Formats: sequence, C-alpha cells, structure tokens
Amino acid sequence: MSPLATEPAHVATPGGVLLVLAVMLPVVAVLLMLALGPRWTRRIALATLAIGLLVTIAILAELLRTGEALTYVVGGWQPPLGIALRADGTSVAMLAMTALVIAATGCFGYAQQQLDPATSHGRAPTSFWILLMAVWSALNAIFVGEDLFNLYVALELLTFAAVPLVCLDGRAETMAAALRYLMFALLGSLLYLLGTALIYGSFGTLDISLLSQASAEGPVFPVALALMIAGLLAKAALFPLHLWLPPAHAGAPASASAVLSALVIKAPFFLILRLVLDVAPPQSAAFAGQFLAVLGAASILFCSVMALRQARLKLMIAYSTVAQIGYLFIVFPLASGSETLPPWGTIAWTGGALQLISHALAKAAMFLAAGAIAEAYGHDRISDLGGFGRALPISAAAFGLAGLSLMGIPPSGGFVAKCLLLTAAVIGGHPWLAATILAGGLLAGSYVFRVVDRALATPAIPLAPRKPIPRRLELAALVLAVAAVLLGLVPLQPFAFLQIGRPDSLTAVAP
Amino acid sequence: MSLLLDLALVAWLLALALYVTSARGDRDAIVAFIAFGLLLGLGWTRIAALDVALTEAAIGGGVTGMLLLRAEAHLRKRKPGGPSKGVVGKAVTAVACVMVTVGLMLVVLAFPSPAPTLAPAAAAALPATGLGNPVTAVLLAYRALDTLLEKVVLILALIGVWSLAPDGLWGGAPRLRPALVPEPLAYLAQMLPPFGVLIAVYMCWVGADAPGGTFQAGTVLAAMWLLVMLAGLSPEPETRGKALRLTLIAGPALFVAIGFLGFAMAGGFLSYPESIAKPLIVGIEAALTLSIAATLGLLVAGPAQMASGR
Amino acid sequence: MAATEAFTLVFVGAGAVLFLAGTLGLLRFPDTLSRLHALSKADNLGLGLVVVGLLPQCESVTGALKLVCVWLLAQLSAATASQLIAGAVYRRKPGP
Amino acid sequence: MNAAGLLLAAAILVPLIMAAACMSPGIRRHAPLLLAFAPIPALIAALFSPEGSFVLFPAPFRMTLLLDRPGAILLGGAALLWSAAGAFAAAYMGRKPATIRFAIWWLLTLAGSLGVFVVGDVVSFYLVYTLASLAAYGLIVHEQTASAHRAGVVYVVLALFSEAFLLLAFVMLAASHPDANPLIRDVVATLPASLLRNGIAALLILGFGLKMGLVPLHIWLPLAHPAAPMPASSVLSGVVVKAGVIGLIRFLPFEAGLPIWGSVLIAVGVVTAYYGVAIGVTQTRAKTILAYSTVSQMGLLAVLLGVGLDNADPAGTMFVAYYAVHHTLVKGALFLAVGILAATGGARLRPALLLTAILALSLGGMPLTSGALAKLATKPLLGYGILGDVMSLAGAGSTLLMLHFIVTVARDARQNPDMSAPPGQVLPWLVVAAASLIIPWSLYPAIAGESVQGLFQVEALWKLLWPMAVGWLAMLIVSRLPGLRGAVPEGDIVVLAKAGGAALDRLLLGVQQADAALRRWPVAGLGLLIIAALLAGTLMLGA
Amino acid sequence: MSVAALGPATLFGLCGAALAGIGLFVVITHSGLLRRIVGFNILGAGIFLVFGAVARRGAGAGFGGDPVPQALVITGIVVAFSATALAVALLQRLFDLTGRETLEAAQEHSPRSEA
Repeated sequence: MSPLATEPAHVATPGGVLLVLAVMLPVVAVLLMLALGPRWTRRIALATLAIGLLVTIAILAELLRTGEALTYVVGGWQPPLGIALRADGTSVAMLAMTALVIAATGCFGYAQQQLDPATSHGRAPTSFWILLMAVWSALNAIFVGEDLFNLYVALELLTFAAVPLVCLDGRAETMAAALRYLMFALLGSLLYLLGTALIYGSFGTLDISLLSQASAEGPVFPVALALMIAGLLAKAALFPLHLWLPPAHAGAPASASAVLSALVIKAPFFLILRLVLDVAPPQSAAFAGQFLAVLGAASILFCSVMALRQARLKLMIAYSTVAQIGYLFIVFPLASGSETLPPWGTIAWTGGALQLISHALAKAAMFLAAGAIAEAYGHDRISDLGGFGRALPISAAAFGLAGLSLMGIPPSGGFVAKCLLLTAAVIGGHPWLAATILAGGLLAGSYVFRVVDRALATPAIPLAPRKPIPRRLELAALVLAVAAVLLGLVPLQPFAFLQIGRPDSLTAVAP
Repeated sequence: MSLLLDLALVAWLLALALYVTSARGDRDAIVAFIAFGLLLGLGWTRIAALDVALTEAAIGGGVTGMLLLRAEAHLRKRKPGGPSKGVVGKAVTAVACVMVTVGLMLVVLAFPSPAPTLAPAAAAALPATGLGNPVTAVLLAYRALDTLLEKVVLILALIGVWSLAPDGLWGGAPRLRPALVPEPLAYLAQMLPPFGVLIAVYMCWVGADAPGGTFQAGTVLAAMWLLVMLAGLSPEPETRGKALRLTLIAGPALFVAIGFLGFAMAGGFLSYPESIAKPLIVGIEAALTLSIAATLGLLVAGPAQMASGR
Repeated sequence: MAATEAFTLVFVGAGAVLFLAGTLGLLRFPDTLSRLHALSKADNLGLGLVVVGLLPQCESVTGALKLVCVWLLAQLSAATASQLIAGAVYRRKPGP
Repeated sequence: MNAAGLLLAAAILVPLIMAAACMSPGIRRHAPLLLAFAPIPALIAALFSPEGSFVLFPAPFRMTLLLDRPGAILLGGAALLWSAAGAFAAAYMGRKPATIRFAIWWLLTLAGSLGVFVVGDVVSFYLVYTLASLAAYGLIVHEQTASAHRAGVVYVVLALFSEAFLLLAFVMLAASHPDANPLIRDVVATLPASLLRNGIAALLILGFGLKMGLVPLHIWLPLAHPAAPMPASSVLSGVVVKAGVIGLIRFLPFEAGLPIWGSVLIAVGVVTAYYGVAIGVTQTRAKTILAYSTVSQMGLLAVLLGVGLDNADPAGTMFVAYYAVHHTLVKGALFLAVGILAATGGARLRPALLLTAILALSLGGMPLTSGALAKLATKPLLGYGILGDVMSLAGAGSTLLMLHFIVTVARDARQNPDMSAPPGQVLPWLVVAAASLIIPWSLYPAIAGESVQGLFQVEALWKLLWPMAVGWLAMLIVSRLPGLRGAVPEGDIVVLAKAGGAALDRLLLGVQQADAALRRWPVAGLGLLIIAALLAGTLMLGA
Repeated sequence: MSVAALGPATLFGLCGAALAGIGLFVVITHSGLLRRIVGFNILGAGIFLVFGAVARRGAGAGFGGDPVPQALVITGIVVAFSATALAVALLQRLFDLTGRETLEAAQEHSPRSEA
C-alpha cells in the first residue's frame, strides 16, 4: 500500500470544486429550510433546483472541455487518510440524469401543491421538499464518492431521506411499507459496513482507486466484497430481495415514487458496478458477474410476470422497476471486455448506461403520469380506468411514450439500450441472455399495453375526473418521456463520453 | 489476568445477546440490551478505544435504551409478537447465521500481519490541525466530510420522525412528561443537570486533546434535557419553534460555513488554515454539541403529540 | 506503600463482598421491594467502600475528586431509581 | 439530397407531420379530410422517382431511404389503396369525435406501412415496421366492441412476438457488420456465409410470417379484419400484411439462395394456401371470408418467395411484388365493396354486385382480370411440375372461396332497402377497382417480359379456366353441405389457446404464490445471507 | 491456536463476528419489530467490534489503536442511532394506526387486492 502514499492517488482538478457544490448545495438548502420554516421551503427548493441544474451543466461542460475526470480532495487531505471526490464520464451522466429527474419531479410537486393551496405549507409538502433535497445531495455524494465509508454515510443519508418519502401521506399501509423498506435497507447497509470493516482491516484504505491497485490475497477480500455487494443488492431490490419495493414505491406519493424508482435504487447499483469493475480483481469479477446476471435474468422474467398480474397501476409500475433493474445486472457478463478492450469500451457498457438513464427517465414519467391519473380519479385500479386517455391526453401520451422505452421499441433510449445489450449477447455467445432480453421486452409490452388499452378505451359512460387537472401537472411527465425517447437518437456506437476518466480509456476503441 | 477479564466480558456480551434472542418479553430483551451496551462500553476500553467506549456507553446503554424502553411502554397493549412460527425455517436461519459467524471468524483470524494502519499518517498530520486527540482530528479534519454528512443524517432522521406526526399536530410539541411526575424524578431533574452540563462542557473541551468530544458531550446534554422534560420542569418545545430550529442547524451550518470559508482562507473546502485550525475546530465542536444535544433529545422525544399552541 | 495497598485491599474486598450479598439478595428475595432494598444497600455501601479503598491509589487530587463525584452521582441516581421503582410497585399493587 | 430523395422522405414524413398537426384543434377538426391526401407523396414517388433513388439522412437520424423496383411497385399500389381507402374512410366514418382518433392512428399506420417499402437500413426498417404494427392496433379496436377488443389483444401479442423475433434476427444479422446501422442489402449479402444463418432465417420467417399470416401464425387476421371498420380492414388486408412480404423480399438472400429455407417457405405456403380456403368456406361473415382469402393468398406469395429462395433467383422478387400489388388492390377493393354493398339496395344493387363478383373472381384468376395476369406471370417461376399443378389447384380453391363470398354478400344485401351508398364511398371504390384492372395490365409486359398478346392464346386461357371450372364444381358440392357453414369459429386455432390458457393461468398463479412466499421477511433475510455466501464463493473461485 | 495466544484485538474481533451472527438471527427470525430493532443494534455492535479489532491491530505511532477506524465507528454509532430512532418512530405510528407491531398482516394483503 505504502508506495502509493508517496505519490498522490488523486490530483485535484480545477473543476473539482463543482463536485463539492453538487453535494453541498442541497445540504445547505436542507439547513436553510429547517431554519426558515415552511413558508420559505418551497422557494428555497425551487431556487436550489435552478442552481443545482446550473452546477450540473457546469460539471458536464467542464468534463467535456477538459476530457478528463473531475477530482477533488476534501480539505486537502490525501487518501487514504482523507476523502476524495471524483466524477468520470459515467458519474457525470448519472449526475445529469439525477438533476433532470429531480427538477421534473420538483415541477410536478409544485404543480400538485398548487392544486390545494390550503395545505401547501403543511406537513407533507414541507417534508417533501426537504427530503427531496436530501435525496439529491445523497445521490450526488454517491455518484462522486471515492471512499467506501463516505459512500456508506451517503447511502444511509439516501435511505433516511427515502423512507419518510414513502409514508408521506400517513396511511397505515404506507407506514408498514416504509418500515419494511427501512429494515431491509438497514440490513443491507450493515452488511455493506461489515464489508467495509474487513476491507479496511486487510488494506488499511477505503479509497476505491487505491484499492483497485491493491493485490488481494486470502479470503478477506472476496468475503468483504460479497458482503458489500449483497448488502447493496438488498437496497437495489434485485429479485429475490425485492420484498420491500412494490409496497413502498406503490404506496408513496407519485412525485416521491418517481424519485425512488427512477433514481434511488440506481445508487446501490452504481456502487455494485464500481465494486465489480473497479475494486474486484478481474478474474473474480467475471465469476461474480455471471452470478449477478443470473439474478438479473430471473428478476426480468419473474417480476415482469408479476407486473402483468397487478390490478393497481402503481404496483404494476413498481414491479416493472424490479424487472428493469434486472437488465442492469445482465450487463456484467456482457461487458466483460478483453485484453485490448476494457469493460467500458464495450457496447454492453454503453447499453447498460443507456438502459439505466432511459429507465430513470421513463419510470419517472410513468409514476408522474400515474400521479396525475390518481389525482384525477382518486384511485389507480387499472380495470376502472377505461377511457382516461380522453380526459388526460398528455398523461396518456407520456405513459405511452415512456412505455415505448420500457418495451424497447424504437425510437427510444430503451430500444437502443436493449439493441446494444442484445448485440452484445449475440456476439458474446449468451443465447439465454438474448432470450431473456427479448422475453422481458415482450412482457413489458404486455403490461404497458394493458394500460394503453385502457387509455384508448371508450366506455359507455365516459370517465369523468373528480377535479380538473391543470396541464402543467401533466407536463413534467411528458417532458421526461420525450427525453427518454430522444435518447434513442444518440449514436449506436459506444458513448465515448461515458469512458472519460475510466482507467485506460485511451486504449478503449469502438468494436 | 487481563485475558481472563476479557474472556469474561466476551462471555457476558454473548450471553446477553443470546438472551435477547430468547427472552419472552420485549422489555426483558431491552433491559438485557442496555446492560449489553454498558458492558460493550467496557469492552471498548479493553481495545484502547476510549472515545468509542464513551460514545457506546452513552448511546448503546443510554439513549438507545431509553428510546427502546419508551417505545416498549407505548406498545404495551399489543398481542405478543415473538419469533416466527416455522421451526424448520428458524433452524435453517440458525445454521446460516452460524455459518456467517464462522466465516467472519475465519476472516478475522486471516487479517494480514503486520496490520495495515493509518496511525502513523494520522500522527504525522496531527500538528497541522493543532489537536492532540487523533480521533477528533479524523472526525473533524481528515474525514470531516463524513462527519458533516453524518450530522445531516441525524437531522434528516429527525425530519423523518417529525414527518410522521398526524397532520393536525405537525409543528406541535412531543409529549414526554408523564401524567403524574414522581417526586424523586423531579428532585433528580433539579440536582443532576448542573453536573451533566459541566461534564458535557468538559468533554467537549478536552475532546480536542483527550478522549471525549462533541458527540459524547452532546449525548450527555441531551440526556439532561430529556430528564428535565420528563420531570415536567421544562415544557416540551414545539417543533415549529424558531429558536429550536436554529439550535438544530447551528452546528452543521457553522460546519458548512467554515467549510466554505476554507476556500477563502486555506484554498479548499473543509480545509483549515494551520494557524487557527484548533480554534476553528473547537468552535465547530461547541456548536455541534448543542445541535447534537437538541437533535438527540428530539429524536428520543418522537413526533409531535400535542397540537401547536398558536 | 504497603499500608495503603493493604487499606485498598481491605476496603475494596469489603465492597466486593457487599456487592455479592446484594446480588444474592436480588436473586433470592421474594418480592420486588425487598430485592430493591438489598440492591440499593449493596450498591450504595459497596460502591462507597470501593471508592474509599481506591482513594489512596489516586495520583492526583483531581483524580480523587473524580472518584468521589462518581460515588455521589451513583448515589443520586440509584436513590432516585429505587424510589421510582418502589413507587411504581406501590401504585400497581395498592395495599400491603 | 436530390428531388427524388426528397420525395421519398416526404412519403414518410407527410403523414407523420399530418398526425402531429392534429394536435392543433383547428386542423384536428378536418383530420378525416387529410386521409386521402397523406399518401399522395408516396404515390408520386412511386410513379416518378427513378429506380434506385437513394437518400441518406446523417446522424442523429441515421435513416437511409432507397427505392428499388419491387419496392416501387408495392409502394405505388399501397399508396393508391391508402389514398382511396382514406377518401372512403372520410365519408364512411362521419364526423364523430372518435373519427379524429381514428384518423391519427390511420396516419401513423400509413406512415409506417409505406415506410417499409422505401427504407434501406436495418434500424429504420425496424422503426417503421414497428410503427405500422403498433399503430394498426388503434384501427383494429376502433369500434370498441368486445370482439374488437379480443382481436386487438391477440393482434398486439402476436405483433410483439413478431417484433421480438425480428429484433433478434436483425441484431444477429448486424452483429458481424462493423457499422452499427448497416444497409439491409449489405448485411443480407453476408447472410449466407454467416454462422448464424439458420437461426436468422428461421427468425425472419417467423417474424414476417406472423405479419403475413402464414399458418399457424395467421390467427390475428380472421379476428382483426372483421372487427375493424370497413376502410381499415381494407388497408389492413391490402397493405399492412404486405409489410411481411416486403420484409422477406428485403431480408432473404435471393442472390445467393438458401435452399433449405426456400423449401420450408414453399411447404408452409402450400399448407397456408389450402388451409385458408378450407377454413374460409366454413365461414358465414363476408369479411371473415375475405380474411381467410388473404391468408390463402399470402400462402401463394410464400410459395413464390420460397421458389425464388430455392433457386437463388433474384428476379423472383419482381413476380412476388407483381402478385402482391394485384392482391393489394383487389383485396382492398373487395373490403370496400362489402361496405358499399351493405349500404346499397334496390336497383343499384345488381351492378354493384356484378363489379364485386368480377373483383372476387379475379382472385381466382378469371381471364382478363389482374388475377389472370398475376397467375400467368408467375407461372414460369413455379414451373410446370407438380408444384405448378398444386398451385393451380389452389387457384381453384380461391375461386371456390370467392364464390362462397359472393353468395354470402349477395344474401346479406338481399334485404337491403332501396338506397345507395354515398358518392364519397362509391367513387374511391371505383377508383381502386379500376386500378386493380389497369395497373397489372400496364405492368405486365415489363414483368413477364412478353407482350399482352400472349394472354389471349388458347393455351393460356386453358391454364386459367380449368382451375376455375374445378372451383365452380367444388362450389356446387360445398353449397350442398349445410353442416359446413359456421363449423369452424373465426380464428380457428385460437380456440386451442383456451386449453393452453388454463395451464398458463396456473403458471402465473404459481409465480404469484412464489412471489408472496419470497417476499416474506424471514425468507428474504435468509435469501440475502445465501446470496452473500454464493457471491463470496464465486468471488473466491476467481481469486 | 491456544486461547492464551489470543490478543484482545482478536478476541473482540471474534466476539464481534459472533455478535453479528446473533444479531442477524434476531433480525431474520423475530417478527416482533421492536425485537428486530434490538437485533439490528446487536448486529451493528458486532460490526463495530470487528472495526475495533481492526483499529486495535493497527496500534502504532504512540496511539493505542488506529484512530481512523475508531472515528468511523463513532460515525457509525451515530448513524445506527438515527436509524433506530426513525424505526421506533415509524413503529409507534404504525401501532397507533393499526394496533399491531408486526409486518406480517401487511404480507397477507395480496398484491391483487384493491387500494
């Protein structure tokens, strides 16, 4: 370990300050909201959304301008003693996705609260804004974190922000869902923490880039990684560890569900990705990747069927989330790379990243559309929604477009992602994965179709909303859905942008 | 001799933990857990971690125990839950847990020797912070970002707890004071707090150079505050109260502010200029102690149960 | 030196015996109030003896003061706790 | 980008722009009027764009358009039918709010179904193919009846399967190609040498066969065509099924040939041709009979494609396109005829019936009609062996089926009061009917390579007349069998799905129970430990 | 390895491993949520002890233990307490609303049932 101490593992880049801002800005907002009270909460939130978007854009611009990862060493204390923040291309893509979804969700939340001005300074709206900011901060911290323990704290921050979001409306079943979520997430966190302890015990550092250069001997490293990955799997709700997700994501208010389903479960996946690709020795990573892919495939098939069987719209979307998460895990064997080609140079890596982002956009759009529907009709029983497309054309369109992306129908980000994954499966000789991808697409088509069919139906008695829904409430969903579709226009080649700052990115060539 | 003591301590810890799995009632389990926490604090001193020992005793035995006992009292009228029925499932789980334990033990035994350590690095950097207690240096300088985020976690947990209040009561005050305050409790609440505050101030102050520090001090303060509220000597604060909220955020806000000032003074976020590092850190610690005390106290007090006065 | 050590040995030993007796009482006495009696007796007196026994071992006056403080605080809280428990028992079962 | 290229682009874009324009309320009100004009750019492109026109849209759109002769023939016929059926629809659907929705689906389907004839790269093909597939759902369920709904569900499920098969096939095709989105002709050239060629060919035939309605993947046709409104059935049966035909033309390697898969196509085609007739004659509804006739005709096309593939004969695709355009126009006109006849009575019934009969018998190959030309033109391809006779006999089957159809529509129209269909409907019908006669005549010399004089020789007439005679005879026998009518339900083997449905339900219930069990806390907790242990094991394996 | 050769670091590390196992058992098998929360705390304590063993093993530079893992444990204890507080508050609210303190009743509520 020690030879590395002589030569700093991280050299701060000028743009690194932006990473601190990305993490701390929402924290400042949380503190301000708490200090100034409910009357100011929403104004602070909207201002933070605007500034945060600007910061994200600045990070993106800086990354593109310099063509290398942004790095910051907090307090000037070099790892392993201190903590570094680092954003490579993939991280920045995550940051941008997060900012977009959070902003859209914020707009939806704002519009929804305007429907009922009497309670807009009440418990649920005020808590929502504070928690939303905390989620944002936690996500940013996770996407730029380099230190395993710092990531643990960020993960816990994320959990504590996400759990109260689930039970914001105060119904008993959402309390149960939140409690189940909290408990299982805690179990996951503790396993992760245990792994961290073991890693520190054998390497004396928690810095990811230092660990990636460490040579692993003996059983400690595999056991530690296994514990951490298993803990993160529990938080990512991969089948068969999805017990908490459907009730939690279906029970939460729509805007919260959108953030939870689109972003929150991506954070643990992102960390698994980093652990497998950056920390684990390549040989071990290959075997573990196979195992994760089996779970991912099971998740796709099993939970798609479950989504198909749901009577309630939000439960259906929630199960679909578990299924779609499965696609991310089948990336591991597909992006195994080779001597000349690192994993992040493969088309499967691009496909996986696109799947992650397009799912985030599409799923947020779906939940927001479902929120508008529930707002209009007071329920979300799919069978009783016949003809909702007439009253809520924008929501129906948003749902349909988002559905295209989930199904993998062109032109959409989901299509390009699945196309790339399928190609990787065919080239790499993984017929079962190819079959799974296709079957998942079919099942997704079926469950999306069930809803679209209801939207287009014209029942004898037209379905009248209980209150008028303003257009701006529906617009956020449409914007996200259109963004998911527009992603389909990105080039089919590996996204060079995603490889910025990855090790050896110079040797990465397009296949 | 000391090995014998260690072995006895470990045996007690394991016995209490096993008792928690098998105790009939939750209260018995919680009492066992409080004893467990105190013993664990003793255990931490055996492995030369005095700061942790103080924290563990204050938290594991103290505040967590109080929280759990209050919850148990709240849930008194329920049907007993108990372990799940399936014997086979339990047996399988037991086997799995034993395997996990054995695996972990093997890993613990397989740690590399000599052990990797950052102690020399921490010691070498200590002069730059002006501190004498390396744990405080890690918490407030080397890994200050962790500590800062952890404070946000604490505040967020509080916001989560508050958000659980029924809509009508939100912004109101939690209820700690029992219907009838026992005479001795009131007496204790008058006697103890001056000592407690003294100890807290002392702990916070020496934390820079000796075991102790902001979190331990904050916990003691919180305990004193809770005691006073329990005895009905001071009313429970309304969660909407401005002063309360300012106290809550004072520490983290100062932390963040000094962190950002670091850009101007020392060329980076959360870096302290070497000459005034120690006063800055002690200042942050003092503010944090207040905030932590308020946060911990309110976390134990729970969500609002009385409607706002206004 | 030997005298102080002997002093310490005697007093701490006596304290330990009291603790043992108190623990026995806690385990063997029939009802809550008598158990409480045994426990608080042993606690107060035993801890007092131990503290007194340790005083000569202190290297500084502050150390000795700390020990005394520990005893005083323990007294205070033990007495309060005993009162509270007794009160609770009394309220639950009115009458003898 | 040249003018021809712009025209091709307009063929796809104009309908899409019209659909988008329907978002504006002012345009939306007149949406039905757009339908007749939306295909006009495509029609002009088919007529005037030179063969081999090529246009490339650079990234990020990555679309290549390309018109070859088979494509132009099919595009022209399809655009004509779309235009006429659009005019028909404007008159037929009336000015109800639902009509606007119908118009939007119509425009989307139109863009997709015309697009498949002109796109040249793999991804764009998949895109427009999908557009046509999915948008057609809106046309099928438009009436919102229970049967329409059922047909829609069956259609969507099969369409999704088709998409899945094709996606895999395309990915396998393009996998070996350096370009991420290669031209179809480039990847098809590599197909015969590909290691995956059997898998690709099987998937292509499955995917496109589903769309064409080859047995046993035909079940959506007899369900969807009767359920859709009249003009929609017309384009579904006339054009949308041709997406499968053009797909096979584009993606199968006719230059190099794939003998095994050619034989498979021939076998499937023969079975389909006969099966469509056999089931069709038991049907009682005119539109269902027409749907089964389409199934049968698609079988004939499959045989032609199979022969082409077998012989490695790229010219065969020309014959296929010729036959297909004949079928497009005739079948389109016939569906419109059903609509006209339902609204016609009294004195005007007779001429209408007569024209309908001519059109119908054209499918059986009545001399002087387009059917006769198509059959004669494709004869050389089939050869004069047993296959030729089998196909001639299938022509007899077509005649039988069409006679059954004529009897059925005549019976249905007998009770009509004295009325006449509005001119807005009659005129488009007449246009399509006329086109179905004129276009094949005008194309015949170019396709068959001989002048039309040859058609009047006795030998040629005999070739056409004996199957017709056999068909008449068969009709005489069939009409004496009263038990036959309604013997087989619409969608025939979809009934089998009921039996499978119970098993599927059990499976789904099993999944639900497994989910409930796995989501119990102790099970999930134990699962977490087991997963951690397995992960540790796999990680140690590699260490 | 004889018992005498065990240093306190290893001994408490092993104790931590055992506590983690016991905590896991409580968490997984008990349906009563309060007990489960206690189980989480025991599991956490076990993990912190493993950290403590690591710290003790890293003694050096005049310190009795590596200060970094010790600081991590302090942070971890705070986080664990926050989690406990949040869980207890949720549990009390659940109890107030439904009168139960287990999640099992929510399990029976089948996914197809209406909202």
